Amino acid sequence: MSAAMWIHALLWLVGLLLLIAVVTVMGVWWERKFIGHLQRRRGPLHHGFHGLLQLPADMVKMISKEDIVPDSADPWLFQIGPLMVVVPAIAAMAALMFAPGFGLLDMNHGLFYIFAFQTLLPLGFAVIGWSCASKFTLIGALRAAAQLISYEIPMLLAALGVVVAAGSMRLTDIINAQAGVWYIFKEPLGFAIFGIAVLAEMNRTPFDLPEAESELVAGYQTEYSGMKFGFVQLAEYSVLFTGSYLVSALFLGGWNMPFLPASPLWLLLKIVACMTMTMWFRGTFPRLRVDSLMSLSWKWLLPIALVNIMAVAALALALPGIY
Amino acid sequence: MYADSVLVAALACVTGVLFVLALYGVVALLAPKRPNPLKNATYECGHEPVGVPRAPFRVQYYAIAIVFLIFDVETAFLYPWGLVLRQIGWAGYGEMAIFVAILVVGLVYAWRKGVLRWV
Amino acid sequence: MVNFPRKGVEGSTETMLLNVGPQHPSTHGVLHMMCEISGETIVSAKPVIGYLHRGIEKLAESRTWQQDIVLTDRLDYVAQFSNEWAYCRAVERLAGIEVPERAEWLRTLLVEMNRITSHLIWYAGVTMDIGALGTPFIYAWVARERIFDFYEAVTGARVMPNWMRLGGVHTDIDSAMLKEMRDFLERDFPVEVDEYEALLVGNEIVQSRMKGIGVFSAEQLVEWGVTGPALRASGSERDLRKDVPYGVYDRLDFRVCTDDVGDSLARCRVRLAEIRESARMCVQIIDGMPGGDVRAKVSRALKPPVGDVCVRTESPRGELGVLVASDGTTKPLRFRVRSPIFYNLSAMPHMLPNHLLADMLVIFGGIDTSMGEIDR
Amino acid sequence: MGVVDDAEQPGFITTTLDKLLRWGRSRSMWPVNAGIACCSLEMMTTGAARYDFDRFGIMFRSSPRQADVMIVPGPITKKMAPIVQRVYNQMAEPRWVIAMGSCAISGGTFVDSYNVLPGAETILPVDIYIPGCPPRPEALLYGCLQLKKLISETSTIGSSRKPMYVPPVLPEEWPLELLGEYDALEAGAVWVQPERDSPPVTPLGDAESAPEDEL
Repeated sequence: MSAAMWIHALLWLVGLLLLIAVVTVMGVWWERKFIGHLQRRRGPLHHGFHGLLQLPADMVKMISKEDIVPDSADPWLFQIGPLMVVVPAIAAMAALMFAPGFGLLDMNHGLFYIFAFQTLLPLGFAVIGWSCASKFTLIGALRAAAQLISYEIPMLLAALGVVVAAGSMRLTDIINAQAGVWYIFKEPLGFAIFGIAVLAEMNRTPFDLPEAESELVAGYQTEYSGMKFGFVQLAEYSVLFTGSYLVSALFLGGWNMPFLPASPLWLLLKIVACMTMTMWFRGTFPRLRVDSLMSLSWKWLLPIALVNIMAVAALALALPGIY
Repeated sequence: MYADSVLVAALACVTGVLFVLALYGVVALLAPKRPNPLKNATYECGHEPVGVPRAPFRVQYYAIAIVFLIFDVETAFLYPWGLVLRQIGWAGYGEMAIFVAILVVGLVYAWRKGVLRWV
Repeated sequence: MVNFPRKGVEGSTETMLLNVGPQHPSTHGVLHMMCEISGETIVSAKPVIGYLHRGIEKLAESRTWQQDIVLTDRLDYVAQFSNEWAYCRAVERLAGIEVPERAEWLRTLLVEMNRITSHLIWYAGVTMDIGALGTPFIYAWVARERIFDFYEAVTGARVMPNWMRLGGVHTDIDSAMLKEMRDFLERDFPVEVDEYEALLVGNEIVQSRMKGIGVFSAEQLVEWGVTGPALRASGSERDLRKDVPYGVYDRLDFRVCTDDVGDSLARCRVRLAEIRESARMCVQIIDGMPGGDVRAKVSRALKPPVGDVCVRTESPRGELGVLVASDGTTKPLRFRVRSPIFYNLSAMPHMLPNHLLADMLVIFGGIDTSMGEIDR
Repeated sequence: MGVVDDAEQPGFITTTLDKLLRWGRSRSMWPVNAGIACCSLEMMTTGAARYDFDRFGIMFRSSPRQADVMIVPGPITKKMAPIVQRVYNQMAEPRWVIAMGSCAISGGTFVDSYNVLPGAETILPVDIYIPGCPPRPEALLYGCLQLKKLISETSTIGSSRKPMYVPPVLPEEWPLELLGEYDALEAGAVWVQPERDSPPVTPLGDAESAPEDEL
């Protein structure tokens, strides 16, 4: 790599860090505000303009809170835990393309790269839960791991439908292939499966079992205080961003918009819409039980995903002009 | 191109590690550190922790992990197939259909054996 | 350490002792539930109580008959009027005090409104337990706050009213306030309840969480001593308001809400039906309210004759019994409460085994605990 | 035990930093979700729609590790005392305590009971007292705003390692654990008031100092 490319890469990485910070601050603020209004109340209001300074205040407080390491915890794993969630979250974002040619690197296997890092995150949750040596965190960790292994396969199979249709794993190719018709209309089944599975991979309601508050106090992060808890929040919201990006890019046409010129603005709008959707779920739905969570994945999503991929492949071969 | 992406991944990981470590440093500077035996005890709803927290868990858990392994490998096979599907045509489709059918038989078997039932 | 009976769960390896509570988001107070779990299945469970034991029954013996009404408020702090009424009825029967007609009507009105707010607290709690992030919880508080405004206007306090007196009630409710209550209960409230019902019973995930969970027959529940909505959800028609009418219940037209499925969802439906039924009863009471005095003359230094009296009432959680014994002085000789939740809770070790950890909260929410009354 | 912690003479950077930290802490108070008795109903009411704690950035956390404030909503019985103290201890510092309701202040209605402690201050360092039985939600909100004021006036830089609290001598009827080596004076030492910029305030005490713009 040349020096220019190094500078390009470093600038992008710094930009991604800033993006993560902005996503977390605005995401949490928007979530609290949105759910607040769902619940007939106002949400953060008094600190900054309509509570915009609420999250910076939370961050400042978390940095200055004591960092407790329980005696029974595995000291190394306990300290490594935040690394295990923050690093994959940042690394997964390195492959995002925000417009044709506007991204850190347009990898020809970008989709696979994102999946590879995205699915490391629940592993980090499992490590966190295991390291704390508390019963609640242990159950939370087991649930996180079980959820990861159950929902990864339907997610990958649903995304494969898009790959077959686009004939590429490069994000730019996939999005450009949707300049005409979005894949949500060509593969509605794949979209449904992918949406559910991504929701589960992101640990969002109704799949927030690893941190089920009413059962496990705070799940895998029960023992995390101060900034360690902040790191987990950071990772969760950046993964929420990446997941929303994936849904927008694979099925909702990315930066394309019918009758209007392609623009990164549309992509951003779609991502915000997807994130808001998950917050809406969070405000409305209760939590699934752990066994119905597992049977939903193995007994419904997986067979349907297999049928879906074979059907999409057959259509792609039979109607090459349309699919 | 491939080497570039590996390099980008490595760079991103290093950035992430540095970011976390930098914040650890700030925390070490700013946060008070006053451990005491009660504080360092494991949280258990206000009780003294009882028993071993890392108790062995149910054996059914592993069965699901094994089923996952099988299907994860299958997915890894499916991706290259999906990429080149238009070149290999219906012959490739038929071969993969047989492969998927065998796996579905396996899934049905595991299902009937009750492996997919969560503990 | 507690000696747990070992019940073999198929394929179990080693069990883990999980302490749920007292500081836990879903114990509804300071209950400590010792659960022995294998994987996520509960092998055995044992409730440990006493974290809120304030010695109310003993304290009552050192205060005068009138002063004890203050303590009964704090017994079951979710259903304050029910406790007050049970105590007042017991002492009135002991001392032979005649309660004016209007006072009886007013008492019944407030107790039925209290049943609504108590069930709303249950609604808020159970939705939190199954993981809805506060939306039904806060919705329940909307109607509850409206009713609490009435409490405040009538009694001067929100949570601890201390409104009933021996021989009547402290303050009368004027007709304007009654009309306002009637308007709310007849017009706005059913709309709210429809929304609550849609949020809870109409939700697919809630149904999958609750249907078929914790199915118990009426015989089992009677054997364990369970009363109230939890029993009525299993098909039993036992309701003291119908069986041994007190207050003005014999003059009201209401039905006993039952369900014959007996699972957690049925308990939800019964409670939601009771909310509607209570609102309907309140409207009837306001319509039929007679005029007159609201308080009989009772001496401050009341000295009931020697003897003891036990009364039963239907509190929102089940059958609340109060025993008062007098030795002819100004202070009770003995004050004892048969708290419904105590008996409902002691059925937990029978109810919980072989359920998942998540089901524990659903079953536990189905009996609607309030620790103040258990620990007293 | 940071570097800043040990600074004896705070300089410009430390004071600026201190200002920032106090701003952050006072605007993000997360109470631990510990309902004890009747007052917890009013605590929940304050979190619900009409009063809405979240406006002020107050958000209940179930795990004490992530909480900053402990609201004690009810009487502390002898059986509950070690548990309340343990939960308080497991909160990350800096941490604060609000005694809500007359039971938590002095034992209230149950002051002459054999099983109730005469107030939360017998086992916890209480910062804010909110009278009432139970206090109205407005009173709780006002108490929280007073705590916010107290936090924004309390520096935790440069004053660490001072013992924060000594539990008074209690009868040996029930087990009560010590607060820990940095939190408690050694046995036999003289009881010192926690060093704070302003004394604990009761909400109804000084109405004119309420941050009215916030309400």
